[in-house]
Amino acid sequence: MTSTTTNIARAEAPRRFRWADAGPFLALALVVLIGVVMNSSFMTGTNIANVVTRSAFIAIIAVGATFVISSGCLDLSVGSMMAFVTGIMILTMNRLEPSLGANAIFAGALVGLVVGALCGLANGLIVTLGKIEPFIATLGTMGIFRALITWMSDGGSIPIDRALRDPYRPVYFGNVLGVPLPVVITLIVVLAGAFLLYRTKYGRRCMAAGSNSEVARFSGVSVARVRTLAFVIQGLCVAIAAICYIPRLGAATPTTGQLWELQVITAVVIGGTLLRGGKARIWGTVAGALILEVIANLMVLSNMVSEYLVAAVQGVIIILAMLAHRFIR
Amino acid sequence: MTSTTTNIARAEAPRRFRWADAGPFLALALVVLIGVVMNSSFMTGTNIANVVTRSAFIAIIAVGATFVISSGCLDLSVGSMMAFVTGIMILTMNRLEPSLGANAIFAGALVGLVVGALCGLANGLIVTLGKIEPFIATLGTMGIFRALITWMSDGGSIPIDRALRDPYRPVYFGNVLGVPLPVVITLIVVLAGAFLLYRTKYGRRCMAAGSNSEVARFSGVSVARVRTLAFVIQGLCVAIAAICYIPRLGAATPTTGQLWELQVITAVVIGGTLLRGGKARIWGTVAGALILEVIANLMVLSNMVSEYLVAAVQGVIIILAMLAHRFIR
Amino acid sequence: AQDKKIIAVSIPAATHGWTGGVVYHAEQAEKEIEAAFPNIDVIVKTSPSAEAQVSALEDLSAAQKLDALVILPFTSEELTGPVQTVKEGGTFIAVVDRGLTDPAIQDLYVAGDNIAVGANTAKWLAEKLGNEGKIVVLRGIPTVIDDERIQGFTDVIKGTNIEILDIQYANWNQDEAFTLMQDYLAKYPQIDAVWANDDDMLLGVLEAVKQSGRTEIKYALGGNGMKDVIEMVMAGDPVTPISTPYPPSMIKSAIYMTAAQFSGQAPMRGSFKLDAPLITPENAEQFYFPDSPF
Amino acid sequence: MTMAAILPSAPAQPAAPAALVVPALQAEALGKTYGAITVLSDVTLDILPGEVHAIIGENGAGKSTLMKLLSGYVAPTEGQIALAGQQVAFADAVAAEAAGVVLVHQEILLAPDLTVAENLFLGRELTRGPMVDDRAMNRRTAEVLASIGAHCHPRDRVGGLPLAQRQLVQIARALLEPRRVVIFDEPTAVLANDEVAALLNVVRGLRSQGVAVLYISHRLDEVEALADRITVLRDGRKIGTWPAAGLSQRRMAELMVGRELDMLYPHKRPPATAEPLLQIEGLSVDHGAVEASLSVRPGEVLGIGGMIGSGRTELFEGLMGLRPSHAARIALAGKPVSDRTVRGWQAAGLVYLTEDRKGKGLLLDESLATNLTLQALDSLHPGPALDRRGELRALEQAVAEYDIRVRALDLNAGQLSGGNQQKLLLAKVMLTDPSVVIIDEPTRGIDIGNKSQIYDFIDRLVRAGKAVIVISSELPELVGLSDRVLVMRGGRITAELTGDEISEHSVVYAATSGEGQSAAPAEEGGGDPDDKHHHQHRPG
Ligand SMILES: Nc1ncnc2c1ncn2[C@@H]1O[C@H](COP(=O)(O)OP(=O)(O)OP(=O)(O)O)[C@@H](O)[C@H]1O
Ligand SMILES: Nc1ncnc2c1ncn2[C@@H]1O[C@H](COP(=O)(O)OP(=O)(O)OP(=O)(O)O)[C@@H](O)[C@H]1O
Ligand SMILES: [Mg+2]
Ligand SMILES: [Mg+2]
Repeated sequence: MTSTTTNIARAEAPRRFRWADAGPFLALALVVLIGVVMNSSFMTGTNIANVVTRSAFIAIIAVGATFVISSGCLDLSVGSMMAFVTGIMILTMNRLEPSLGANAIFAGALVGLVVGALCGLANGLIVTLGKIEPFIATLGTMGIFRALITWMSDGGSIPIDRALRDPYRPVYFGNVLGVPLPVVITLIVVLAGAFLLYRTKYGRRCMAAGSNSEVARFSGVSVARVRTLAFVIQGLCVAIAAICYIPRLGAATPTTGQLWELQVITAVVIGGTLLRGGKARIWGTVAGALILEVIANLMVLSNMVSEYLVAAVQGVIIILAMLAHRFIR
Repeated sequence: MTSTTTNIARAEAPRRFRWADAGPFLALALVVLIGVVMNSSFMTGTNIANVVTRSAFIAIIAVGATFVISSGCLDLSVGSMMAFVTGIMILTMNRLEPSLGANAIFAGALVGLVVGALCGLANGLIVTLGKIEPFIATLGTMGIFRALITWMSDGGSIPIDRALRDPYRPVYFGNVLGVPLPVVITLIVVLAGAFLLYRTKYGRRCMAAGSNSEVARFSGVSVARVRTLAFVIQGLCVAIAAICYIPRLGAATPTTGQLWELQVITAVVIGGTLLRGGKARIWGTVAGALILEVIANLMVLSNMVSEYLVAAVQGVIIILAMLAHRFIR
Repeated sequence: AQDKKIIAVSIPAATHGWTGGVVYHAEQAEKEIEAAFPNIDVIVKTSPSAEAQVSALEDLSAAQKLDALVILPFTSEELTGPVQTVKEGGTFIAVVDRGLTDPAIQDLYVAGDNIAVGANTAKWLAEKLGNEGKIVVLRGIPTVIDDERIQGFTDVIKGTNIEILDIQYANWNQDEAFTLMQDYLAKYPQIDAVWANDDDMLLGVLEAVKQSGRTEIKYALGGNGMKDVIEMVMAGDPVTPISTPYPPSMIKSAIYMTAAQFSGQAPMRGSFKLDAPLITPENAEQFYFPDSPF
Repeated sequence: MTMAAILPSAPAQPAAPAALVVPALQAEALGKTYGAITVLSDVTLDILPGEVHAIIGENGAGKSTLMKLLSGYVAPTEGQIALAGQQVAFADAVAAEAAGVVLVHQEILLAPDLTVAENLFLGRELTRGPMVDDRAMNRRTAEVLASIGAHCHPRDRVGGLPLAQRQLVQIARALLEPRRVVIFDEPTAVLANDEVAALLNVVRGLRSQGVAVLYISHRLDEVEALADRITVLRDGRKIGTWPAAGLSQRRMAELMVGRELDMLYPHKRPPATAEPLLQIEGLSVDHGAVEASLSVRPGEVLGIGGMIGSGRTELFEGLMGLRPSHAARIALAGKPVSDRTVRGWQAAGLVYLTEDRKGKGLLLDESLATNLTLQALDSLHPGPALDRRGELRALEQAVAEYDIRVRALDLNAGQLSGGNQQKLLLAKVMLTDPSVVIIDEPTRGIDIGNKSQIYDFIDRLVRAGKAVIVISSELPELVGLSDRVLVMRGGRITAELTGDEISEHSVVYAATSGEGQSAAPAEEGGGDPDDKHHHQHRPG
């Protein structure tokens, strides 16, 4: 056993830089570069602030999705869940406003977090206890949440009480030392997510469950529990996104959050997380959310594309960005 | 080398019946039973004919999706592709009608098949040569096809020439010995699909690619080629569905085929095909398509549900049906 | 280019027939106005959701100073705040179709009247049916427009003996309307009339009725004044003798009215309500735009 | 072999030693059936603390099944298990591990996306506060890896490791914590000499700490060198338990197979003189081989030797176009080869059999016939349609020819025993009727009785004018089979041995010299390394 010392030395060797891991950031740099070249308004402070602030919703939800996906599942219900949680929060705040005043916002936010967690729990239990393919299970709950918000709003909309608008406004429009508040919240969520995923037992087990659930089970990891918790985290992230969202639009409608699930999954996958599970890239996810938002922004800023073709150009750019970071290695 | 004789005797033994394989059909029987109990109009000839005929589109497209999914990929673009192919076909038929008369329908159908195959080929090449996660690649082309149909129709609709309406009508509304023509076409597609998947070398390779792409590669299966071909088959199925679809309403619009991709994937998965590839159940897929259509039909026929909550009840029933056939084993 | 006046136009993306018409008319207006007035730049932007529309407003006003904004809001509540923010930058605000919750923001308001669309149809129908009968209704995507039309319709019907057998969503989609109507026909042996709150859906309904061969259905009505349906009205179709205009061209009118002030005329302000008179064989000609996609 | 000395002479009765020592683990009339198939019945067994108890038997005899029962992976359908005299019923493998019983699987069971250290500590992560303590886990992992002679890095991703390294990781995982009973199921099947020697030392270390070791291997030399007692299984039943002392390898083989065994390795053929069939010049493979050149003639067995990580597998995977590679010149039967894909090679008459049957060789969830015919679909079915009867016939033929022990033909490949999977894999590749065969670890996990059949088979191929390249980590096999041996080190071919130069010693020397590693451990592995005849012909 002479080689022990050398091996121990190797254990401390620094992590190698991998081009593949840098992919999403390179792709982001690429679309930003395109933006700078294409349009002079792109690089203005206000525009950048707007884009980054807006990407908060998708980024926050996508952090949760990174957990769900890396644990080997998928959640299609996030967009509808977002609408449902938003609806519940607004109703709660409106109800409590007369007695609590502006504090109703806190109460409502708390209720939102609880409801989000419960929605996630429901998804998780259906998938794990019910042993139903996550795609189908969450497609089902997607319909359920969407129907609930439609029913709650009678097909119309649920606006927040006027009295709460002003005190609530800063949560989206305010800033801390010049950094927009939603960006601060996103950063906190991402840091917490990164910590949980990379630095805790839970994160480790989440990846193991996604990488090979059999092995995880044989190693004493309760795959069902890990996955259920991932869905709960997803629910909490949706609720946090909803808290930031309400002051921006001030209402919940049956179309709130529609198709966000696709954007969220796209952000996660562009970010380098494997859709089949086992590998998670939280920071990549954030880059993915930014890429999507920058592309949408460029579509508005530039005048080259017929309005009918915007979706096509967006599709092409996403594919090109993926190709670019595939062949950059 | 002595122990062989006993083994050979067993080789002819019939395959054992597996409850799990019967799941989708039991689930279908269950929803039909619910239908019969709940509503007297359900079992009328017209209603059954309507439902079965309607399910043709999803069933035909889902046969293609069974190939794509069992080869280890996913295609989100089918709904948009359907709209795009429909648009191209109608434009072609209208253009050719003055010179070819009713024969323009055949020419248009042929063009549709070619365009469908090419769309599938594009998807396949982006996924295999571009090495892009199918989810992202086909989400991109979904946007592209949808934008193209919107652009082709200026956001309105592309109606078929009046002169072609009547000769084309029987393709959806006609019947052969009392069996609606779309049902006949579906049966042909399903039989061809089942043959291709279960009885040919290609089908074998398709499953191998989905089951373990490394093993397939080491066995001389060109995984890229197999998957590309699966996407082409998907494109052809979309075109066939489009051929049946046009006479139904006589127009392509930007909403044609919207969200069909989700229905298609749901049908495939309910049918027992594994979303991660390697196991395909063509007949199950058909049962899945029927289940979805019957549930939608029951939602309208029954009076118990608020219109706002229809989607919720649908979601619940899908989840319950999956649970039922999960625990029936 | 610096001294050009900028008019931003923010409208929903072309996701179904009527919004497709809106995009078409907006782009027409852009071409015509830019050709006629070299000092005006019209920027048309579509958005697929309320969220995206708010983003588009942010992007447009961050990129340049907007002299005017013509907006067809997705919903009133959600867009009120963001439009107010734009106005605070000194932009002339023209709102089309759905008014903002704070009307003070609107310099110009070209109003559609969705309630009237429903109500006028209902009145006509009630009269024709002699206040009796059984009808079914198809509604669109759960949004404010849909809600208002249904509300206008049902409020009138409540005052009659007409029974609404069923109301379900068909998402302003021809295809879903076809399916839904097939199921209505299977469910109800006697249907006197059908109302689809949009002409796109009406086409699907008619196809289903035709297939069923049922003859007791006296009227199948839509709304919005889609050109195919107006052709039917002009031809004196017995089942669809009327429609209600809800012309997507209202966006064009609003853009023109807004542009006027930059071509030397005084700014137009105030509220212009588009009525929803019935389109009948007699007046159909004036609602017919053969070149429009809608 | 002190423990063996105390034991009564053969065959040992399970109850007998209990008077002296309480067995660490006892099996009482254990049995297991899958549906109508009985794979194990009435096995009674005991393992004492501080003994190495070897289990031997033919492929499909039920060894792995018995181990899975003992370690909680599979529940028995009859019988009981006692741990240190106490009856237990393990709820699952985790419960068994908690009780100190751990199994090193025959097939690799690791999470491919996680690192080596993450795999080792999965489910029992070390923490500091709420955080996982990667530093400590990596340090501890490096120690355990070093102790078993593994050269991978704690932070390597397991999925990217060669098979042998993965096997070592799996062993390391079992040894991470003190155990009461450690069960090894063919741990050395993919290991080369050096690693085998290191592992045997580890096992001896465990024994001296009083751990009870159950050890399955088809390498009878290992069993002879290591075991205190030996239990033989045949057809799911226990034949008996004997003290290892006094049981020769030959006798072990006879007990396993139930008949007399003769010559193991075929007589060598006269030297091949024909023009080379396959010629490779300057083939380099990313992360693998550097500028390798070799050729093989018809009628020749070319052996490829080397240590783990010397790049043998990479070289040939690169040749097949399965890894990025480039070559100056490659010719088959004198003609340059342009289509370097598995398919193209196959059409030209060359096939490669992978060492990783689970990951790259077989579709475990598919039927035997599907697996058998996957590679030869084109030759088996001239048209596009499948001839199912033909497939079934091919399966029956393969089952007979390669002696695949199956109790039903409608099983999935994953339900075969490890050795029978290997035979199925061999049959699958041979179904394409190749003229050049490259076999990576041909007898991985195959029992002694079948080994000679496979050697005969290779001999027949070669005598029929075909060429065979054998990559093997089992030195006796390499020496016994090859007409010529190339030895690789660090991705380069460093030596060519022919005729009498071929010996275990010379291969080991060529594989290690200049790296400062001693060739000595080889002696511990297989008895007398220089005595070729000992291995070519069983004495008797
Ligand atoms: N799930 C299963 N269903 C049916 N039969 C099975 C299953 N698992 C194992 N078997 C059968 O049990 C028998 C014993 O298998 P086992 O793996 O224990 O053999 P083994 O002694 O370890 O052989 P080897 O030396 O080849 O590894 C084999 O015939 C195998 O086909
Ligand atoms: N994907 C990879 N990326 C980087 N290095 C690799 C990769 N795969 C293998 N290697 C390295 O290539 C070298 C050759 O490994 P390999 O184990 O295949 O050689 P071998 O002689 O066939 O040994 P074995 O006895 O395991 O068959 C090793 O150093 C290994 O770590
Ligand atoms: Mg075994
Ligand atoms: Mg190797």
